[in-house]
Amino acid sequence: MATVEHKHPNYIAIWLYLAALTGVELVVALLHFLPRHWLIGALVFLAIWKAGLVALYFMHLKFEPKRLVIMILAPLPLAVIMVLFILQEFHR
Amino acid sequence: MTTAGVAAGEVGHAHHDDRPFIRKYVFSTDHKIIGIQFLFLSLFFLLVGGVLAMLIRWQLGFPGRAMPLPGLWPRAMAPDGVVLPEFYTALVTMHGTFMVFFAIMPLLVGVFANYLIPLKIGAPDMAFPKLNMWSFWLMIPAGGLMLAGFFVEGGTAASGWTAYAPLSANPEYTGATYGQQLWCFSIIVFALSSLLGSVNYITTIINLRAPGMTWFRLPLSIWALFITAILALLAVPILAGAIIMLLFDIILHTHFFMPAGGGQPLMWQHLFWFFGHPEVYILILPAMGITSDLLANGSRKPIFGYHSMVYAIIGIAFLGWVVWGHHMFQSGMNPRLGTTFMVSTMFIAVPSAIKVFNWLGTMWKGSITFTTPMLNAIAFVAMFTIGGLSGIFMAATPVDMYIHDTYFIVAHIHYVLFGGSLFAIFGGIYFWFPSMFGKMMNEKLGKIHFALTFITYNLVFFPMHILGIGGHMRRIYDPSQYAFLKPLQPLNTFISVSAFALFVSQLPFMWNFFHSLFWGKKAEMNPWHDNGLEWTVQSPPPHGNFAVTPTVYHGPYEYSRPDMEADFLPQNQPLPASAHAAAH
Amino acid sequence: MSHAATHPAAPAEEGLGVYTQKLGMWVFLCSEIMFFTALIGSYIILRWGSSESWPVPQQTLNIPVTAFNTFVLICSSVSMVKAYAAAVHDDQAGLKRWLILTVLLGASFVGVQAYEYTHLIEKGFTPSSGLFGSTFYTMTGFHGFHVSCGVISMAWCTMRAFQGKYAGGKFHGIETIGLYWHFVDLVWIILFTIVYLF
Amino acid sequence: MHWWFPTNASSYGGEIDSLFVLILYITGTVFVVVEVTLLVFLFRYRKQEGRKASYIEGSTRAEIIWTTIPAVVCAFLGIFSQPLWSRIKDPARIPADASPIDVMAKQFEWHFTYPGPDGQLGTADDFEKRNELHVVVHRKYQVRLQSEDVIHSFFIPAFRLKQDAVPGMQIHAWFEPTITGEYELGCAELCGLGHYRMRSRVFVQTAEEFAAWQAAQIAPAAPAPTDSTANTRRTAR
Ligand code: HEA
Ligand code: HEA
Ligand code: CUA
Ligand SMILES: [Cu+2]
Repeated sequence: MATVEHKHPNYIAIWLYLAALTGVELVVALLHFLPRHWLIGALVFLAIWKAGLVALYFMHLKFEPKRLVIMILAPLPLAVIMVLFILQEFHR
Repeated sequence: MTTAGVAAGEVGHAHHDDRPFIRKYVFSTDHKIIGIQFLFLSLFFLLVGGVLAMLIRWQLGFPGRAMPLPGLWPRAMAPDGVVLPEFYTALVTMHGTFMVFFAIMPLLVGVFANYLIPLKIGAPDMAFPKLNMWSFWLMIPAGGLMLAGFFVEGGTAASGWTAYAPLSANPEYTGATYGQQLWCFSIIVFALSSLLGSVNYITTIINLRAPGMTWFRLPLSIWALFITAILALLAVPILAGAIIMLLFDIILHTHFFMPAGGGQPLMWQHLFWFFGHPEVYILILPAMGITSDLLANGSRKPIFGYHSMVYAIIGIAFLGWVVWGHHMFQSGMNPRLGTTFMVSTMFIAVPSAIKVFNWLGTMWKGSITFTTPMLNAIAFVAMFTIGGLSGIFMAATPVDMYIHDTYFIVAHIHYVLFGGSLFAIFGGIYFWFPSMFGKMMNEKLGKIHFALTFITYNLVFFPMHILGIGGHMRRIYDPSQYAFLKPLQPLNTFISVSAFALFVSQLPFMWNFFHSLFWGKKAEMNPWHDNGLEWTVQSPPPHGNFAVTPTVYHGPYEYSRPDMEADFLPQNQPLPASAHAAAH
Repeated sequence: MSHAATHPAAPAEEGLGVYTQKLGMWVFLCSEIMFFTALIGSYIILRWGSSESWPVPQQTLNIPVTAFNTFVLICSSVSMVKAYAAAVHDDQAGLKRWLILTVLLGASFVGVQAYEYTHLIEKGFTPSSGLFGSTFYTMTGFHGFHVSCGVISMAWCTMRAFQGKYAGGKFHGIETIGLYWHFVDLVWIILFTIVYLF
Repeated sequence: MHWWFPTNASSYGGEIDSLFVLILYITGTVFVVVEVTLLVFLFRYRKQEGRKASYIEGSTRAEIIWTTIPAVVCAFLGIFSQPLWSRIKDPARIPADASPIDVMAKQFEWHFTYPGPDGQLGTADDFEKRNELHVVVHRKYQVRLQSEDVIHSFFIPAFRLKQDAVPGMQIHAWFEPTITGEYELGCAELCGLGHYRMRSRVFVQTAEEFAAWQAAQIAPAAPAPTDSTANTRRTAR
């Protein structure tokens, strides 16, 4: 059970980090200065960034054994396969 | 570390159990009791599904003829015993639903996973015994809700077990006023139960294996159940999500699947089959695992190519995620997508081939004893092959264009699900009954049951291929409506008669089951001379399973070692000193 | 406590090297990922797969309020992880303080969402009003449901904390429930972006 | 195998049948191999006194063989089936000279909209017919499938053609009848309690017969109502 020996990252810093990113998102989304698809791309990127921070530090995946991380990421390809297949199917 | 998280003291101390009856047998957290509870419940549902099948066969064999004891049947469904069309579609729907979700899946994943996993990996119990208890007790409301359909206005859901929207999304289309809602609620509860189960199985197998029980010393039944649990874990929530949307379409008038509001009917099919095909492998993989164990045991020989058997299971499970479209070739799905799915589907034959041929290899040069479990396992190999091969016809898109939604499919379904899963289940029940109840089941009755079932089963389902090739559609209430089907009607009648015979053939099993439960002859230690850890303790095993946590020294298939007198070597006994190369 | 200890002879079998509750929670979360895939995936498919024009979310939805709510949820994640840190270091006072804060933040998130819903429905934006309504309420609704479950179990944990159940560095319970809580937060991050901002 | 199939009356039906038969030969061989081996083993290696099972854990060579053979066979089947499939179902490859017929499926009947003499749909001389599909032999047709309520499936066994009709979509399928006569069109997708009787008759006629019939339809004399009106029990909106 040697999974807690890791020192705790500075959670408050990450909190500010997340808050800042949310701010950026709002700016990007509300003052439409980007073309549509760029906008979407940027927002998705930011969302993944934020999600990554939560997963890595708050859920401290950064400090978990590799095998666990792999197990957790396993469903994602399936999710992507499903959505992409169905999407391109209706997108005609 | 193996048993991280198991409270100290709990480990490997089979203490005699002094809990009150209610906690011991009713709200029990003991995986063995839960498994047995699942056994009774799902056998009951299997019976329900079987009875429904008999009604289906009556209508198809003798369209419009009044059923026996006309008084018995509710007027709304079968006035004076004559089945109404709306009742027929309800019958088909409920038959499929009960068999898939409430009979076969609980039998495999509920019964054997619960009973075998901790015993076979040398753990005192599941990782989360309480959740485990819940996963059983949720099945009761689930089944109850489903059965309730028969008693509400408008009857049960009637849109097939696949519940294709928009037919299912608006009660007016089927006339089942509340049935479809009940179906949805029931399956959602079922999904919860399945989720709790899967979490337990996966966690238990990963973390609670006894020392020495390395991944490649796991019995194939456990491997299969592990992969199955992963499939269920990831597939069932998709179904739950889809059904929730369907439910909202019905009661909140959302538009997910309703073209009127811009919804996509085909999206239901995609979501359903994205769950549905992994589901059918959920229904076969554990059966394959059980078969592997029984075959090795029955031919007193190591399983042929253990490692590739494991990889085959994983391969099937993985490919199972990318073939769902083969149910939708004719659905209006993009034909180019169809081609992709055809190819991926074809390739599932490859890992399946490995399994079939390795089973043959296992029997090759064996010393085969024809016990009832072994007979059923052999039947699995023979029948699954037929069912699998018929799958190849449908995988070929142009052929599927003709046989899609015909009885060819129905034949396929039953060859894989009955000829496959159910035979393996029968075998498993005969095999582990002694461990579960400490009594042997009657061998003679068992053989009679097997022989009758095997014959009548083939008489029922093989001719369905011919019906299918004749163009006989599925889910039709009265084939005689079509001129081109009239010549096939005698075949339908023949199938129905055989089906009744098939049902009767189950009576020896029921009798055998209940009689042996009370008056069966006492099972001695390890009656099948098996290597599994479950046979190293007395039957039924005590609460906590193992007096001392077993240590595992080798794989589960050490049969007929040349360097040994006995033809078997339980996993908790070291290899003979002479053995230089340690088995996996 | 492990078998290996009781049987030094035997090769101890490595699990994932994670204690059982945590592993179980992660396995459960994998399932949750697929559940939300079904809901979010359908939204993506219906929105970008169908040719029909999609209403601009910002005209129907109240972005500022939701942005605030997003912030609340992020805060609750921080307080949660603080509670976990406190539990690890056996700082009981801190544990209780942070847990209570988490519960309050979570509850207020649900509260704000309820407020949002009532206003939207008053404006006539309901689940039956078009695909947007259908998908919006299903996704956010089920996320809200998850938050509520989280709040309830968190309250329960707080109670146990006051009973000193997590004293002496017994942090497993807190860490496990925390994983769930962060996951719900993570889902919201995705939802907020693709439902409100696109 | 013809006694199994209904007589084939379409241009591509024959190819589908022979593909079926090809697969039947392949799988049939596999079937025989597997089952015979099984039976032989069961007899040959049944428990006998004094004979101990031999301790064999596997054979990589054997496994490679019976992995690659099925792989090759299946790859072949996939590649072999693909052209026929796309020729029949690929929307881009529907014959240009196919004459259009609109098909509207609803619980539980088929509505056909035929072009008038001008051969164009959507013009004044179009006419409707319920549960009766009339086509000219050796002429290609493009059916444009739509559904009013739930999913139905346009299935003409004699043509080996099956295609679902999905509400909210217009799906095109084509066929070329090759033998005159009367056939049946069935609904192959469960669509409610009347699914089993959602049946239409299909008349494959010579050009003359068709012309005569067409004239009769356009003529003011209203077409006689067809039989299956009688047993339309419940029709959901
Ligand atoms: C236990 C359940 C189970 C299993 C294991 C399978 C296995 C397979 N199924 Fe089946 N299937 C169902 C249950 C199952 N199916 C159900 C319930 C339906 C109907 C759903 C509904 O509509 O109600 C269905 C429907 C279904 C369809 C849709 C038909 C239609 O609606 O038009 C298709 C199409 O491709 C298909 C294909 C296959 C294939 C290729 C396999 C393969 O996995 C089979 C692989 C096995 C073998 C091929 C045999 C062993 C291999 C060898 C001996 C090697 C040599 C072989 C060759 C060289 C070919 N199945
Ligand atoms: C595992 C699944 C399973 C099983 C075992 C069966 C078993 C049977 N099925 Fe099933 N069937 C399906 C799954 C199954 N079916 C599915 C998924 C469909 C598609 C549904 C749809 O289209 O939506 C279907 C559809 C289907 C149809 C097509 C209906 C139609 O399309 O119009 C028919 C028609 O003959 C049929 C017949 C039968 C028969 C005669 C049996 C017989 O084998 C039944 C024999 C009786 C038993 C096996 C029960 C005996 C009881 C016991 C052994 C328990 C003993 C009890 C105790 C000890 C307490 N089934
Ligand atoms: Cu229309 Cu079945
Ligand atoms: Cu499938």
